[in-house]
Amino acid sequence: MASTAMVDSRWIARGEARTSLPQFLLWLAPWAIMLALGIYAGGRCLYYGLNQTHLDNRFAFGLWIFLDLGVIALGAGAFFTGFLVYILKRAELRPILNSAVVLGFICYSGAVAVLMVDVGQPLRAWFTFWHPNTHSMLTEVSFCITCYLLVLCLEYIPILLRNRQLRKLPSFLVFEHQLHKVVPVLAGVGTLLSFFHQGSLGGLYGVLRGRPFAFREGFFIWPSTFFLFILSAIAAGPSFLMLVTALVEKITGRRLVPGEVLQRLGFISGVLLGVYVAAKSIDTLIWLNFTSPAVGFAPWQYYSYQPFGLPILLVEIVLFGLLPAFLLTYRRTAARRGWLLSAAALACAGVLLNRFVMTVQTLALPTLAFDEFLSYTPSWQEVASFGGVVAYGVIVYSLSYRYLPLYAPPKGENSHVSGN
Amino acid sequence: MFPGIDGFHWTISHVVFLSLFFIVALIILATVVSAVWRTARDFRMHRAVEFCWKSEFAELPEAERLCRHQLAGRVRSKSCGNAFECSKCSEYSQFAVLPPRGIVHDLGIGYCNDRFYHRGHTWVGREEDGTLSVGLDELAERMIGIPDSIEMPEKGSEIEVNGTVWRMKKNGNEIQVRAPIDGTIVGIGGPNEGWYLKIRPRLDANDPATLRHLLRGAEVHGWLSRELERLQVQLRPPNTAPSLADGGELMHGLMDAIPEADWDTVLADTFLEI
Amino acid sequence: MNARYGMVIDLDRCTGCGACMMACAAENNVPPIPQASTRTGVTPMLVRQVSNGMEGGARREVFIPILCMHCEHETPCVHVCPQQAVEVDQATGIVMQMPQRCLGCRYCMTACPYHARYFNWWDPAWPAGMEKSLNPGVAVRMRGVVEKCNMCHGRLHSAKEKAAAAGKREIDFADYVPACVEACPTAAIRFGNLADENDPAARETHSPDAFRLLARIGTEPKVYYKSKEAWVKELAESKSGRGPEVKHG
Amino acid sequence: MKVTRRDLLGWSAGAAAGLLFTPVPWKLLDDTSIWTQNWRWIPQPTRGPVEVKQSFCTLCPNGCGVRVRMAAGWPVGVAGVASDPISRGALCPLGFAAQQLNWHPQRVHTVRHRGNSTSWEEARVAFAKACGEGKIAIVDGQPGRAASVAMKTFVEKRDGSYRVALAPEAQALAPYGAWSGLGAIGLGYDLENAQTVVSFGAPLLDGWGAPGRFTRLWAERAAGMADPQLRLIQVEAPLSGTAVSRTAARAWQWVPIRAGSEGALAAGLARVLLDEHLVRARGPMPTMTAGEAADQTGLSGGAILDLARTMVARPPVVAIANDGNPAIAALNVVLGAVGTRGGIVRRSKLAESYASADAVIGASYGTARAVLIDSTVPWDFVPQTDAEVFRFAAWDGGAGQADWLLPAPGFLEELTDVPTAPASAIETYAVAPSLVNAPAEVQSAAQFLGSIDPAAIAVEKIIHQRCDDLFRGRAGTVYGKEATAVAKIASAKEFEEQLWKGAVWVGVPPRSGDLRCELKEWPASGSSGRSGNASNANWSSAWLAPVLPPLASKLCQESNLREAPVGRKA
Repeated sequence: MASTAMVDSRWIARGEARTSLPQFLLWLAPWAIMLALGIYAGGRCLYYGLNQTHLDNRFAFGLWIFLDLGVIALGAGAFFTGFLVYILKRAELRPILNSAVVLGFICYSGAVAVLMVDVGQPLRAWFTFWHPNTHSMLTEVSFCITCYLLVLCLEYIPILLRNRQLRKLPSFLVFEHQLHKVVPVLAGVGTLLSFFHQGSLGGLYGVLRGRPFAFREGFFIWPSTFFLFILSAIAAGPSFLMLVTALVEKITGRRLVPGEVLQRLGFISGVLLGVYVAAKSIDTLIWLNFTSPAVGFAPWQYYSYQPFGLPILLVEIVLFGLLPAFLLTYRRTAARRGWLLSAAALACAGVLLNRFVMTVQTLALPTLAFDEFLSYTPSWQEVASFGGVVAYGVIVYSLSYRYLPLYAPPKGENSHVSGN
Repeated sequence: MFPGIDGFHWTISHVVFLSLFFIVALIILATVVSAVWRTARDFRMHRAVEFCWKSEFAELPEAERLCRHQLAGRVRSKSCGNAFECSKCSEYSQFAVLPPRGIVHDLGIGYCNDRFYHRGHTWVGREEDGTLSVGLDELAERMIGIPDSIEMPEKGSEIEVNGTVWRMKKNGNEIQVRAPIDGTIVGIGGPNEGWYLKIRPRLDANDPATLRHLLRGAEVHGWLSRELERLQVQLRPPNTAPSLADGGELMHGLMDAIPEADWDTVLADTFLEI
Repeated sequence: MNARYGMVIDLDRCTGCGACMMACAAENNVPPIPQASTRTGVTPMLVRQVSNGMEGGARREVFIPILCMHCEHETPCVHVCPQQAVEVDQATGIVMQMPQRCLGCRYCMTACPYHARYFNWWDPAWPAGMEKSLNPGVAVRMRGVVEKCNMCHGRLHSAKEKAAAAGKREIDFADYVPACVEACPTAAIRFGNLADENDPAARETHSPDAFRLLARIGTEPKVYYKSKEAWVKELAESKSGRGPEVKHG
Repeated sequence: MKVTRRDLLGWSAGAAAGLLFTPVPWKLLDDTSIWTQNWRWIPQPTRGPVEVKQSFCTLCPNGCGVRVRMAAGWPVGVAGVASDPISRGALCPLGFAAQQLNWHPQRVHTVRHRGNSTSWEEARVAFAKACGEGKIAIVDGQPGRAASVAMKTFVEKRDGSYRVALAPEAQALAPYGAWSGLGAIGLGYDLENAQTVVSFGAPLLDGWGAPGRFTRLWAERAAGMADPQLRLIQVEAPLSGTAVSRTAARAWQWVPIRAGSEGALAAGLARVLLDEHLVRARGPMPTMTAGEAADQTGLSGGAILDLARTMVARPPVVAIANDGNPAIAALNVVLGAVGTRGGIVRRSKLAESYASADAVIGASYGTARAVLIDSTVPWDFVPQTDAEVFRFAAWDGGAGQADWLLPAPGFLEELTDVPTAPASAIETYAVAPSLVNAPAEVQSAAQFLGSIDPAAIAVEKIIHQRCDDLFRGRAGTVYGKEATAVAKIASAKEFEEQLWKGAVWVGVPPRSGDLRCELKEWPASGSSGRSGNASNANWSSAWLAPVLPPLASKLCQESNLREAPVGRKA
């Protein structure tokens, strides 16, 4: 055991204090179990088919799609931070960049994994690139998610290669060094991709002419939800990043990034959230007064089914929108860590609620006058695979935190190596 | 046209979409390829080790990065920003004159004034036949004592300054020794010979660029004394006064003597590992 | 001249016997999955029972057969399918579902306002030996793909073959009758080429009693309904917003 | 040469890149797509020459014409025959999946004696022994077939009794049979000429008689019309809560009454009709007053009066019961709907002489030693007897307390003929050739009896005989591809050939006044056998399917349209 501990310590960056191996394993154990259960459940769905879920012909999308939209919205922190650091050259955010990349990687890979279980014939996923329907938002989604996941992998590799042992191999170290030089390009591409990905996820529902609750007018080929999703994602992304950082600091009991960084994040998040709430409110008003009545659906009727009453809309806009926007931007509250974090939490809750409403409420509401209002409770297989993704995230992040320089700014930049 | 599809027909939007898709994919691919290609090129042009060294140098603790002139007391405080490449250093000046021959014993460990010292605790000595001999300095030798195993490079293989030249094992710790100079190995020695390698330098032994980056004379004194201080701090048992050079003598086989110490860190600091 | 196949379903004539559902399922080799429920079964033709919500003698009930509406304009499912598993056949106006291209993402199902699309939640299976009673004209769909009414495309295909064998370019319309139309004991379902003004079905679509489900969404369904009862029409067009309760079996 | 890690990396990278330019990856992609399309565990339809054959569905007594698509000798699709004068191209929902029935898991394949499988020989010996030891009875579900004749003659030789399990449509006619002394068989409703039809819970639009008969009439003369030529008034209790039966839902008028109060309403109506002189006074005066009727039915007196007025507003009018309730029969007598056009009529007797039965089911079997039940008898029929029961059946409907369970031919597996449908106003006759070879282990009751009594006449012979008789009768018309009067047909052979090809012989229309019912006093309200929602529990009130085709049970599970029939296996 002692020797294993010794070996383990060799893999931890020198001078970084990390908890003892046993303690770390103890921390991982429950998550590992959760992950195993998730893999088992997912396996069942792949082997026996989707009859393992409680999805049905009317509730064709459920927990999983909500999960996808949710994590991808939260994962937006990755591309947005990259964008700020590399494109807008906001060096002060550099300390959390690595963490952001890892989070993005986790969210996207998790989402893709779940999607592969969610579709009935995963083996045909590539058809989309073979005979794509270019009018479909889903085509745009699969295109972006595939490419961007690739980008995230490439952004993750340098961080991985900085591990104390891996870097001992000269080729790795040099490759990492070279890769690092092209990362800005990747960040640019990634920004573009993720931008469109977030948007097309919004478009996914906005284009549903047959679902007046979700249908929105828009510009060119994109409904307004396209832009709302982007806004909400880049507003919530930084907040999520902030929460995770704070959480890690709490768990490890160490200050990882200077407080200003969090405040900076909070401010960006708050401003964007404000813009988003404004846009969302205008959009909602247009929809309630013009778009929906135009196809013969009285606005009130959507909210006449419990539990999806009008309150849910107000909560989304005021409690999870205006309030955090204010708390994050107002100097006095932003200065207080407690306020800052709870505001961030509200912001994240807001974007999750929005994704929930867009996916679940849309399907629950009847379209034909003689349809029922539907409810649906996920099966244990769905819940387990959901938990599996969460566990996967925690595990990957923990490992990255332990063995990789997540919060240490890579030296490559500040001491300029004259590569060539 | 495509396999597995009956009656697929092209539309302009397909062209747009697919070209967009593959362009992006190509960009991503291109970045990777270029990175790989550059890596390969670096190896080809013997720049790999230099890169590694530079990026590792950047992560050395401040104390390990002092300029030779400070070590020699010529300037008050100056840390090297040049990865110890004095030949490329603008502030390097010629007044580092060769000191008289002879072994100096004033730190409890000796060092030869006519030898040139690399900060990875190797020395370089001139031989009559124009080759250079490379060995571990006294501090390193006393620290390790007799290594459990040594893994020497092959005769005739090229070595690059700051690259790992040979590896030793001691009590389960691996020690990577950095090459002090560029050149070709012409002779293999060992702990018992008093030297480890004979090197034919890439340039002529008298070429200033060959040895310029190595420490000598007063610099060695200053450097070693600092190294000893570091050792004292690192090796002292918790809450005791620093004392391991009792009577100025550094005991032999430190690693055997004080097995409980954090040798992982000590060795890394000593041999400039990361 | 491109055809626009469509239907007019006279709800006043429908007695809800379910013959259309059975004939449809039999024609299209729909597997009888014991575990299937009202929400997980495959019923390309589904008869819904709707009441006017009144009680006693005033109560009226109507049976509404729901099948793919073969929307002509901005066909929701066609627009959303990521890999062209759904296409509007320009020659016939039939919205074709191609299971062999389907990934099973079910996006089209969320897009369809009529809930006329069905996912194969189970592997297709029949009691031992019963596969001998399957219709050779239609391929069995595998698990994990979406399907729906293709207007008995198998029958259209054989009609075309027959025409080709006879050296004709146009099919004899008598040879192409979807199973549900053929099965309806009261001839409530009329099938025809809506693009042809002389077609009786096409003429019926212009009758004042004719209407379409959710017409205002603007998808231009090619399946029309007919009823003299005002409440049925209002209900079908969702004018009343939230409709009366639906009868459960 | 020494291989370094770098070389390996380089090579693998090169290989990966190079592979993209070979057809290999694309071929693999292609293969996966093909593979996902035909997994070996996906059942494939039988390929083979497709031909269309014609016959008649003998699952219930209505005998609708069926057009059967056959692939490689197996039925793969069933559809109606438009030229069939009885069904007029319509079938009941079950008919469209009937091709599945012969593969049903519940199919009876072995002779079973008290649950243990045994052989036909055993059964034969046992039945012959029973015949020797005492009286026997045979119960027939579809009287008037050639097989019926075979069974009847067999019993009469051994002076046993030949019984008939009547379809509910015919049961409702029993009172007239009793009052006129003619027997229930041979009577029918002349719906084609009725203008007002008052149904007392009879599921007229939901499987009453041949689906193509009344439903078609209604669709053509009533559906969607504010003032229809055919007024359908449904007197029926709500099924459950506010739900109504299909017939009530689509009827011109629905009169919701208390369950089981049909008799009372009939009496009340008769009383009102006579009191108000809405009909020419005939028949007995019910003791029940309109007031009492109102109390029992839950209708207002006014409503009953209105109903009475509407009934007589558009004659001819006929009331139809869902069971043998004499009160409703008496109401028809009061309405003068017996033996008149558009009412209850007596069919011509050209083909019927064969079908008279000793008794309908229900009557006790006395000292019978053995009872043989034909496969045409509904599953829910269980004889109240301690005799040894020989039950022929193609499918095990689950009600099997019979001592002997004998596998009978399934759907389209045996040659039979199709006599007049119950409650039809006009005589019909058709021949239903078998389209599928019956499995070796099955035997029909007629074949079974034939194997016991060598002297018995084969079904083919009887059919041939009957065709001969009908031809010599020179009456009626044959509906094949086109209609031809029998008088115009050259030879008996040609006549028979036409019938074998699926043509239907249709007799002459009934003459008014052939049926008379003298009724002294109002009958005591009989037990109402089936309640109103029997129609809902079963696929068709006329025929209780022993099992449902799997697709039918699918319809129950996967839609809200029909409930799974009680006690019926799918």
